[in-house]
Amino acid sequence: MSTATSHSHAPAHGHAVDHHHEPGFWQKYIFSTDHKMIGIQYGLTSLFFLLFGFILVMCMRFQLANPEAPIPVFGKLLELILGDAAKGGSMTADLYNSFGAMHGTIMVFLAIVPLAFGAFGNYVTPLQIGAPDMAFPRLNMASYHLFFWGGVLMIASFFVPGGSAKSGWTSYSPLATVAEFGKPFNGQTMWLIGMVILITSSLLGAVNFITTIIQLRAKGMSWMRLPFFVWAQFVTGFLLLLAFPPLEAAGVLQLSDNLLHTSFFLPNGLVVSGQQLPVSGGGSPLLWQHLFWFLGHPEVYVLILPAMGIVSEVIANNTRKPLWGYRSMVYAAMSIGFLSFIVWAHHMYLTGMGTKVSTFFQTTTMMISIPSVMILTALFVSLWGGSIRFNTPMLFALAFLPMFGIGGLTGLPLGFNASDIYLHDSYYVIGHFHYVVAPGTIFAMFAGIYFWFPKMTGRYMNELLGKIHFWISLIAMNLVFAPMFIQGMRGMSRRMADGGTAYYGADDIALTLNKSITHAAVLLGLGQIPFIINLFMSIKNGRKVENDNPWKATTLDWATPTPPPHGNFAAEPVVFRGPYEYSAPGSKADFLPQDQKS
Amino acid sequence: MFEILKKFGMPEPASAHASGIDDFIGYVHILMLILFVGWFAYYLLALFKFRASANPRADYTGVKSHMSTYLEIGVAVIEAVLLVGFAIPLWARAVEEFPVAKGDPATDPIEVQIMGQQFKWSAHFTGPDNKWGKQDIKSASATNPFGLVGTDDEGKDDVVCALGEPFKVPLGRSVICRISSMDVIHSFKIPSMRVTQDAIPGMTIPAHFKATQVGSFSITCAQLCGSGHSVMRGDFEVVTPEEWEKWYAEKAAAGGGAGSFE
Amino acid sequence: MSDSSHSTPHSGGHDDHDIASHIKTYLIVFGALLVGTVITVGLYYVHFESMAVTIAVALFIASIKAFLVAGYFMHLLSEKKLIYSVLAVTGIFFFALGALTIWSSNDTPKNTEMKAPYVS
Amino acid sequence: MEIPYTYKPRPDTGLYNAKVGIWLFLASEIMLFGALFSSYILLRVQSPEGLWPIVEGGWPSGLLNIPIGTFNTAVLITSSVTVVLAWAALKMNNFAAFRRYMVVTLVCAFGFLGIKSFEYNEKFTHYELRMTDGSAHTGHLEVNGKHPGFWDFGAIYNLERLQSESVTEVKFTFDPPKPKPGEKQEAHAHETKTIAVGDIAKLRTFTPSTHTFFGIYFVITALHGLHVLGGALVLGYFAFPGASMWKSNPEQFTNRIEVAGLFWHFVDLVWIFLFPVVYLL
Ligand code: HEA
Ligand code: HEA
Ligand code: CUA
Ligand SMILES: [Cu+2]
Repeated sequence: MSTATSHSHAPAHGHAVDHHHEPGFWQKYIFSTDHKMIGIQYGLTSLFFLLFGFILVMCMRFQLANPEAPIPVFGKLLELILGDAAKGGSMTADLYNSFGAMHGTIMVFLAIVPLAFGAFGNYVTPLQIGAPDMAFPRLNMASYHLFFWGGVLMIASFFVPGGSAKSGWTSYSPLATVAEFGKPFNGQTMWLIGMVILITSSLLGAVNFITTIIQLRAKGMSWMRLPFFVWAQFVTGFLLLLAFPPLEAAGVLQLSDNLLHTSFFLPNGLVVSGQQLPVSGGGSPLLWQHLFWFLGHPEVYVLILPAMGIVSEVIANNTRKPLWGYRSMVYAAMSIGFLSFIVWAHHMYLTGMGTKVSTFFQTTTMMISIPSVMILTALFVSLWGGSIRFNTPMLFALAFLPMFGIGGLTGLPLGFNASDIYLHDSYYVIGHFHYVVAPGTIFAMFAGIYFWFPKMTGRYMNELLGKIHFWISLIAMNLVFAPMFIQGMRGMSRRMADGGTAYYGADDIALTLNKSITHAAVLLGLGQIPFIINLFMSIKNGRKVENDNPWKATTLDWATPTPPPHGNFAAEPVVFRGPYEYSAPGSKADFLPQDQKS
Repeated sequence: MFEILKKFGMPEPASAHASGIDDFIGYVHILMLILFVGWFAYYLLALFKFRASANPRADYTGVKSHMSTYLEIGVAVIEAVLLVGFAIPLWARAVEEFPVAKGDPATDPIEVQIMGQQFKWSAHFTGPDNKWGKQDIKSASATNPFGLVGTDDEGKDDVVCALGEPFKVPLGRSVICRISSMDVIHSFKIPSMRVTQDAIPGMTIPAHFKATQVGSFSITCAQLCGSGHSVMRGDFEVVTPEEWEKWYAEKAAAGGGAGSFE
Repeated sequence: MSDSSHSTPHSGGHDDHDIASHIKTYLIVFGALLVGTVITVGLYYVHFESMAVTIAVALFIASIKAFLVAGYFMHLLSEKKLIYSVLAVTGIFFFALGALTIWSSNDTPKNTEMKAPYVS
Repeated sequence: MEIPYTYKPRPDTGLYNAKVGIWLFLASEIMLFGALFSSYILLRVQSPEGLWPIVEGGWPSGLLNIPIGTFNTAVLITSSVTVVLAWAALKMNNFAAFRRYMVVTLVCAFGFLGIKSFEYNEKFTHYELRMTDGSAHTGHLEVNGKHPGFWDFGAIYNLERLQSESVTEVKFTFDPPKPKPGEKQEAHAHETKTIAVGDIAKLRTFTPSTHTFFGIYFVITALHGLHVLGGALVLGYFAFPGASMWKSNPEQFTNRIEVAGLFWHFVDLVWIFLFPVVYLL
């Protein structure tokens, strides 16, 4: 099992594989500098956060379907842990807002980004470019630990007096500052400190990834021979590198508004609860929004580009043909990366924006939809003429396409300012972005887990459980998020602790839908049980892989021993061709690995 | 067009500009629908036709036609048309074509200050003298959201519907809302009128609409503003001009304005 | 790739003579930076008629100083293309962030006021 | 396999890993300070015409200590040139010279921080004074013949404290009026007057919460100061304990100094903009 199909010779030099003495437990699992171990650490931690984010939102969903009613099962627990905020096991509006803010933050910054970039990026990127490790292994470890402790801090914030941050994941000022004015150490403060730590972690990660991709590509691995996944990570790295610092700056400014009572985001004439706020004033609430969305928009592409990368790998492999329009995909990914920095104010159309500026931002927003269409089109067209294998990773990858399509298409009416007047901050927005991040990105993550699991462990995951997981997830996801478009169209606003009862009165379609969505969300949660069982059972009991390249793939990640040892490759790989030479005319096997001479 | 969307549940439009926005939302959704149905049909066909059992060896080159390029160009062109032909003019109408007074009291726009505060909406009209009463931050409080100074004469006839008290606007006359906030960011949204404008402290931003239906309508707050965000609902009524004049005069005479804050 | 023989530090195309001439440049640049600082401060005490001119001159001198530091101390004048590309992209986004933010805060709907109605 | 190009340049890019890494990091730093500068500009252009404190919302000017700021600029520039000279010394195989230059750099770095802390202290003891008649001044306060000393918060007063300690009279030394653009600075006129506490409407020192100008001044300079401190610690490590690498791998060591130097120059670069923007404009 530990011999590569293409490198059956034993390592010749002392440098290779295992001339290190066996590291101890701490070195191996906690303070590892091996990109694969760090990738797995990232993966498990972020899956845990994904589950945590889901539990938070399940409490919220229950509240939406049954305003004021005590939450079954979790309610008692919440009351035990949080005390009065969950009196009698039902949520106060404040607690709902806390959970909402933390659900958004945890899902985005602690679950999906670390899963997509930290876990898959770490595990797969060096393998795919033929590198022995990341360029800066110790930095890599530091960035994981910062992520971990940042996350712990975020979760700890539930326990400070007043509860965790409750001003949305966007933390708009002045609300974020005045919500707990005068209490120096509140949830918002913890949130900000946590964010600064998480941002620092992402920055270190980004520096490391970009350097690795630039410097450590194996011999012959020219830019246009990089798998699309690597390109996606590369662009993502730049998004993290250049978009996060402004939020870090904004975070420091808001932190000082909260702790030192400066007024960066507080204008003159604030009267809170009838009292003039004792601050100097002179700040600008919109400045926070600009700095936040300058990060926020690139951030959403951080969520989607690695997903597109994974999906591309899986689709190329399971259609047994090259990705159609690989070059155009690469250029599209770069244009997305570039344009994503100049569309941010489409989240701010209704903050008092003139025609000129809003025209600028909606034009760039429409422009950025074109490269997304290009990538999706290329993936769709890639299906034509393939020999499609419907295994679990492929099912998830295939489902990604229309799901992202729905999410992306519903971005268009939000991107035009005229229609955004009506749709802004309604459930239509919630529907839009969950389609891209939940059945979109999460499905891509599942595809990736099922796809690379055999490389990580030497065993397959169970197909039957995988398919059950897939079909339940697909159906439930759509039942959860599709009705939100209708709610949005009916004018239901987001972040409503009572699910809109105060607005609609009691009986309205929009409110009925709240119930069915909640049921579907329960189903969605139950559908993950086969996955969790599958994940842990297959490590020991899964079907063993026949060789190092079980999917008959072409990229270098499959040219390593299974699982790859410290240092990855038995011998320095040399690359002879592009990444997706499947079913090339004239060759007998239907795949030609990148490192095989011919 | 709008018929389809009504099925989706958009409330009936009740302002002059609403149908423009609705039509536009309709056009965008038609584009989306065409793309979705087209691609989805193709997708199912491709999955069926090229399943491994039916097509054991893949075709290395795949699609050779330039169809998809034309399609992408098509999408870009349609987006450009929607942008230049509809979205920008609709927006420009909203923020640049400001209704102005022509000196005819029957058709001149009426102005109203809207103030958001945790968690109530308040409205403030000039009253028959068409002059705002004196306002000062020193007078601003939880119950006097506009900071009206009670001793000011021009403010005596001001009409104030504070803290969620329903107000009235006349049918068929432009209403200019000058929207601001005392504490945090709220968003002044009247779904039926297709009006949304964030209420931002430290700024006063106008939004305007002309009601085309009588009836009562509600305002929601569309921006998270704290624990009472979901109950920050406001109500107002659109009434015939005659009825409105009557209400306005009565309110002004009753001294519901600045006088009560002495 | 894994060649680990220790070569002498000056193998990157520099020899002692090269470095000696660099050192001269560094000292000249150092002098220029100090002079630039003195000029900036001096101009402040002179005071120009308009604030705009004062700002323009101060930023102009700062830019020259920045160019000297980046160009000579940081060797940016003889840096590799890759670094230039990274910095060019960063420069564009840096500019976009500042310019678009300030532009946005100036382009507001007609009759918008930058104050609450009760603030005079 | 070992990680390639840890100190040898990769042929096609011409760069070793750490150099790529540090430039990427500096790119992110540009965005960090860029966001802060943008915030500064936005807050400033949004503030109403007129000078603080006379116009309450206006922007202050001339309240920072320019001579000291100028001197500090020179200190930082000096440290920048000594770092590059230290690197050049290594290139010429002169380790002793390297050490010397590094020591000068460190002295400058901590000198800079010391001077900065002196300036901070100066602000924390500098007062904004508003009288009940509406006039507004800045200057220094003397209570019962006492001035606050260095980092001596116990002697800092605000109106509430004066009242609670039933002080009735204080001495206030007024700052000379600031000349308008185009006017000559008047001969220094530090006028000291005794004022009754009863006539004071507001009294407090220059802290971040006094005005957004001070807010942004303290935040940016503190963040910059943290960068100086961090850079100094790294340089200090390389100058002493880390210098043992010079024996084992001189090329990598030289590269490390180059990389640390790049960071140090960047910190200098930020200051080059920061100084005129906050002190002079
Ligand atoms: C991964 C995340 C992600 C992605 C990829 C996108 C992609 C896009 N987003 Fe979205 N967006 C979010 C995450 C994302 N968004 C989040 C989280 C928010 C809310 C934040 C908050 O307020 O809390 C948001 C909010 C948001 C708004 C603000 C709404 C408001 O608050 O009023 C806008 C407005 O312009 C917008 C627009 C767009 C556009 C035009 C795209 C485009 O890039 C989309 C381009 C894609 C396409 C056009 C699809 C092309 C596909 C086909 C043509 C094939 C179709 C085929 C089939 C369906 C089979 N988004
Ligand atoms: C990446 C981002 C992301 C993701 C993935 C999700 C996923 C989900 N989100 Fe959320 N959401 C946001 C980002 C995200 N969300 C943001 C930014 C907001 C706005 C917040 C704000 O208003 O400020 C929001 C708001 C939001 C709301 C609106 C709240 C409101 O406005 O009042 C709702 C309501 O239903 C919701 C629901 C859901 C649901 C049902 C899922 C589901 O799809 C979740 C699916 C996940 C699972 C089913 C868990 C699977 C678990 C495993 C696989 C674990 C395996 C574990 C181990 C091996 C240990 N989300
Ligand atoms: Cu007011 Cu939400
Ligand atoms: Cu966006």
